[in-house]
Amino acid sequence: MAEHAWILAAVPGIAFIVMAAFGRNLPRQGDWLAVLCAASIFALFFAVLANFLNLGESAWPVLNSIEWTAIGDFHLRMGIAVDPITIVMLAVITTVALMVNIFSVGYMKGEPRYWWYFAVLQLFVASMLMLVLADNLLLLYVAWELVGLSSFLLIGHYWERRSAVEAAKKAFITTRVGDVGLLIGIILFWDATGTFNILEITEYVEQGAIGDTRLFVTMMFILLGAMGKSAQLPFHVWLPDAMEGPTPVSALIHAATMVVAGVYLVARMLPVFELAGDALTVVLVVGLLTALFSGVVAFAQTDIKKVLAYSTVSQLGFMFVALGAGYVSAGMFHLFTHAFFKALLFLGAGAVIIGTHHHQEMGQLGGLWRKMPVTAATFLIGSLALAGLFPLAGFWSKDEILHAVEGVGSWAFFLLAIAAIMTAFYTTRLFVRTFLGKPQDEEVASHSREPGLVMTLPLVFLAFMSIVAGFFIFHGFGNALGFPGGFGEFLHGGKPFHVDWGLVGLSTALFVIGTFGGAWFYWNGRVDRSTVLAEWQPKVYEMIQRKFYFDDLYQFFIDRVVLGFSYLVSWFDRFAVNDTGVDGTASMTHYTGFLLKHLQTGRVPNYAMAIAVGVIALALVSLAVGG
Amino acid sequence: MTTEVLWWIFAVAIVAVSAGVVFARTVIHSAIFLILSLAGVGAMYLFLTIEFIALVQFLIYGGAVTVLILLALMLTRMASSGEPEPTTGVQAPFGALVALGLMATLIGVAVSTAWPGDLGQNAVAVSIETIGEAMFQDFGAPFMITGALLLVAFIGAIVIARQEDDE
Amino acid sequence: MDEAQGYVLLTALALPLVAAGVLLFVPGTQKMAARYFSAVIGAILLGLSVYVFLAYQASGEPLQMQLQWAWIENVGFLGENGISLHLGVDGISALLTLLTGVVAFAGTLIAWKLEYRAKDFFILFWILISGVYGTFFALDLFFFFFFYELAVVPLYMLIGIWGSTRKEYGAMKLTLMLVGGSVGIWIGIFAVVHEAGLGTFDLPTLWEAGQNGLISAGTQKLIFPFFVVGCGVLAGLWPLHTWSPDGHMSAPTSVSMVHAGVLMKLGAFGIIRLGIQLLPEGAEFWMPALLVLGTIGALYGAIAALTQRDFKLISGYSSVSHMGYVLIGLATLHVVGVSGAALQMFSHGVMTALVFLLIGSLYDQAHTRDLSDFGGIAKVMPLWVIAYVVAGLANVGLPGLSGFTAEFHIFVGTFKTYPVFGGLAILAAAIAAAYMLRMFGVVFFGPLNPRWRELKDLSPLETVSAVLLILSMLAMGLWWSPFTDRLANTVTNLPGVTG
Amino acid sequence: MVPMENYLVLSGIIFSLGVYGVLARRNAVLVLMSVELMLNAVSLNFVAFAAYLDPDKATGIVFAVFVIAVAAAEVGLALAIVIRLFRNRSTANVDEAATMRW
Repeated sequence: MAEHAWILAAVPGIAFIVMAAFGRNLPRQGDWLAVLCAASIFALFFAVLANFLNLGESAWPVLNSIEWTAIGDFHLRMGIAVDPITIVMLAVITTVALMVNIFSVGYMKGEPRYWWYFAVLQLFVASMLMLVLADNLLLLYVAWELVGLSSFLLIGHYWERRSAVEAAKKAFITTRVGDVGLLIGIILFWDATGTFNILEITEYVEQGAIGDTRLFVTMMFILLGAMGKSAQLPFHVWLPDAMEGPTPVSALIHAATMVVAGVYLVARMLPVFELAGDALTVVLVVGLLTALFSGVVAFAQTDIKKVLAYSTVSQLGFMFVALGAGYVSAGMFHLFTHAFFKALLFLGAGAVIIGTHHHQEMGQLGGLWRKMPVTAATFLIGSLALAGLFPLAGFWSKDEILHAVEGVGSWAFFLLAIAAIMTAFYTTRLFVRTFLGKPQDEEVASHSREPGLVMTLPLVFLAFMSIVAGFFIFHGFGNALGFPGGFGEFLHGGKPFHVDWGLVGLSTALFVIGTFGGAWFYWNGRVDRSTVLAEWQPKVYEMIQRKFYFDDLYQFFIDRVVLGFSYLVSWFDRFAVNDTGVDGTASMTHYTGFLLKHLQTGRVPNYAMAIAVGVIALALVSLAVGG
Repeated sequence: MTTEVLWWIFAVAIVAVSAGVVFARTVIHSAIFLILSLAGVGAMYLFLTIEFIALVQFLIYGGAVTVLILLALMLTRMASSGEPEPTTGVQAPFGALVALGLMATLIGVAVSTAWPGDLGQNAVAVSIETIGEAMFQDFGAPFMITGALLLVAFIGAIVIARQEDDE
Repeated sequence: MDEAQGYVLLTALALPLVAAGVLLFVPGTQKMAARYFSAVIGAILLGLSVYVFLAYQASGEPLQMQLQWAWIENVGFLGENGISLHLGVDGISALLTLLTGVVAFAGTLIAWKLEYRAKDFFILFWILISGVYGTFFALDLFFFFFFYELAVVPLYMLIGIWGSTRKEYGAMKLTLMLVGGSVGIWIGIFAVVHEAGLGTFDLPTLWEAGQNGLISAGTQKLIFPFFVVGCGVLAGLWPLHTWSPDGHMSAPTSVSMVHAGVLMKLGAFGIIRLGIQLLPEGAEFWMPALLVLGTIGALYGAIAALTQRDFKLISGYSSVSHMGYVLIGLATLHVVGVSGAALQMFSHGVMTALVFLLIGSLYDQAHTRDLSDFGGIAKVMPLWVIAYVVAGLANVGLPGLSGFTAEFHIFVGTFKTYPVFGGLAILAAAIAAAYMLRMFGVVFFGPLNPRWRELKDLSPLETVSAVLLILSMLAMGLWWSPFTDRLANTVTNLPGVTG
Repeated sequence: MVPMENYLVLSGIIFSLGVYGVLARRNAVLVLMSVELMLNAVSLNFVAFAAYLDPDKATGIVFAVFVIAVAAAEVGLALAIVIRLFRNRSTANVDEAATMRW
């Protein structure tokens, strides 16, 4: 079964075609088909997993490929490779996809283009699965672009809203800039090794097939793609705007799966990164900066989805840090746990939005725990997992990352600890302001109620996962489920995990500082106390609120530089190339004609004179030539 | 010897009257000079002992064409207008230059080329029969076409010069 | 078998001419008769084209389905096979034949709604199509040029009579520039035939002469620019591209489709046939220059398209950009790059045909092409928008559609030979995303401008055409090997093209 | 006997005078008369060559006849045009008949 894991991608692919073509005419616009599809790939995943584990470590990675195209010496094979990293990704994608599909049935009820929403969701799942299954960079790139397309379509689902269209455009173009880098990197690899296959490339690089500088440059290009997709500084701008899309989409695409594709790519290529000089340090620095930066910005956001978005960016930064420190398992583990609790938080936010009839500004919420107990409870679990409460999922994975960074240097460790405190801080702020205290807008609160089972069940399931997912790190837990050991051992056969109680203490201390700081600030506060900062340091607050002017800077760059250049080129094309070059030739001809026409005097004697002169000239010429 | 003297006299006279045609101040004088010039060329044909063509020259040119020209002069009333305007156009000096250049070229070529043999060595031979045969046998088709041309020109002249009803 | 298939080519070439001849005798008032007749002809041609493409043996000799009828020989300086009607296809022309069949049929269906002098339109249209087929099939320099001109000249009337915005200007400029280019080609043809001294216009014979030194290297370098500039005008070579935005702006819908879809490819095809195949040494010498021009064109078109306000101008500049890719691919003289160029010809052909179809459909109703006049029309024209988005995404190079297949090959080939230019070419693809999405955002989405509440979606005929074109895009995007296999043998056998 | 050159020189002079007349004079009738001079010079040439080369065949002479015939036709037509011109524009001045220009 593992070698036929491509079926996982094929099922939603077919579902997409069916739903795009006939979805509108199906009963209930085909939402049952979407859920069925998600459920079946969830089930199929377990078949793949069982088979994969049965085959044993010696058979990994499981490969299967076919000849795709060939021109001369240029051969291209397409296929899948299933290894532990892939399995982790498959687990995340199939689980979250199923939850989101179920949740969407409730969330999207009565929304426009219901059928189209589900169809594109299947397209996304298909491409995302293809992305993680791909055994070669080209197929990965294909899937990479397709998930980008699905993301574009889903962000722009409410295209009647101008802001949604702008957000979709921004997401597509920003990631596209990164994709340019990725494609260049991929082709540079091919240029050096003659193959797109990731394993073969790794082998070639290990044999030293690519020179140091060149390898570094190539990896930087690859990293560019990863940064674009995973919204790392300075490509992070699209992700908060992407919250214009339906909330379940934010959970699936912009929290759990697509945005971690960059992390996945770096993890997948980590053996190559390790050989590429300082490339890993770049990864680490990018991750650190992102984690800190978005932690700060999240603190000044008032839209619950925006807070979550910046939190996601920040957590992706954590993952990059782990990878930059060279720890695949730490990065992947955080990816794994983060997927569950962040999907939970987003879906929880979705439940809030539905429950309050489309209110998502924290200033209008508050005190919801009474009205929506299930949502509040699950949201609390998710928040605590994100903040890193022992022994929830987020705690273990963050612990792993801190552990990983220890080896890099105290500065990195220190900065990451600050980022962890900020995580706890803004998470607390989010929860307190949304669910606790007194309702800040009675009108909103009075109409709020718990959404139906179809939406709360996924929340409960994900809350459960947020609690237990962290235990995968333990040897015994993994063994009991049939894995060769804990998460780290499964991923790259490392040593069994042992709890470092000192680090646990430190982590807990970070959590306590952040949480209590947040609680002290916002507990029962009718007023957002971040306004305290606004009064104390208005310039700093404004800078944070304006996201350190990144968006303004980009806007300026696009409006003034890019479009200005475009106007210049258009002008040049019209006036220089066309009006001067082409029409100029025409008018020169015209003008010459204008000058020469004056020879046509209309006076017979002039013509006669011309004839006579011509005859004499001809006679003289023929005399001179012919003798 | 006498022939040559006579020839020279005629040649000079032809040149003189031809010059008269183009330089005369009044058009009627030009016309009279033209008649003389045409007659002189006719005489040249006699020197060449080709009487037929000389006859044609006298008849058609000396008679018909000249009469036609005089008629035209009278119809356009230029003969008696006294010509207050200049008789030559602005490009007359250039015309003179070109004409002189042409003359130099023609004379130069004629003189510099060697003409062996003699002229009129077969003077006896050109009879009217020979010309007739040539005209009606060898050049039958052109002859007929020329006839057609004359007819067309004749009709055309009438049509063009006709007084129209509305004028 | 080979010659019997040659008659298929002859049929595809002669059928449009016959159709034009028959239409001459149809009274101008019988519009429906002319339409049905043309649709049938288009369908038959599509069938023949598909047959030619499928019957082309990927593993066989590069040149297949040859048919040779002697015409003028042993006269004057002409020797054996002096000028002969020599037809045949290689992998590249087989692919382009398919393109012609698809676009011509789609164009016929689109011309259905033409009311003004419909019959005369079809007559000229079929003459043009015949010229296109002829150019792709001809293996004789004389007939190559003959059909090339036959394809170009009817454009003047087609645009001048049935066009819109500034049609006289557009038609005049287009025709003069193309004919100017033809003069260069004609000079080059005579120079080559004279220099080879074989007394024949037969292309395979001359190709051999070009390779074995009968045409000296110096001459090749001298003549090559004539061919490339001559063909380059039609291929939208920068800076001789300016007929493209204006011409497309003026041309009626189905002419735009055929013109941008197929005719521009004649130019690039000419560069292969006359440049690379006939003058390999000249090609090697001049290709870096062509590469630079192609790259400039690709970037320049994309950047200029960013701020255009007219649909057709965007497509016109985008065509410049994409034909720039074709030239880049050819200039690499690398197997993958040249294959990519051929794929790009097909890809751009179907894609741009679809785009012009859609623009025409909108313009017929709205009578404006200014982007800022629109907004939110996805509400009233969902099919139209979906089709446009598909075309736009192919334009952007989204995997799964033909644009990616083609551009990927070009990029790979360019990186192997001139990495820096490869990077610039990829950058142009990123800019393509920007101008496409900008247009999507402004025109298709956002709140519906109430002025357009009455717009109608695609008509059934337009839908059929659009689906045909979209299927072609998907076919190449999803399943590469039927296309690349047919190109492989031809491209690897091109002189001077390295692996 | 008069040598051949003499005839050629004589006809050359007449012809050049005619050319001058055509180029310089303004009166249309006079221009026509100058044309007649040129035609005569040419006829003279024909006949002279006929006598010099092949008097048996009389080809040159026939040519001269044709020249005269065509000249007659030409004079007839041209004078008709002149009369027409005069009637329409009250002038026979060629410089003033300049409508057919740019």
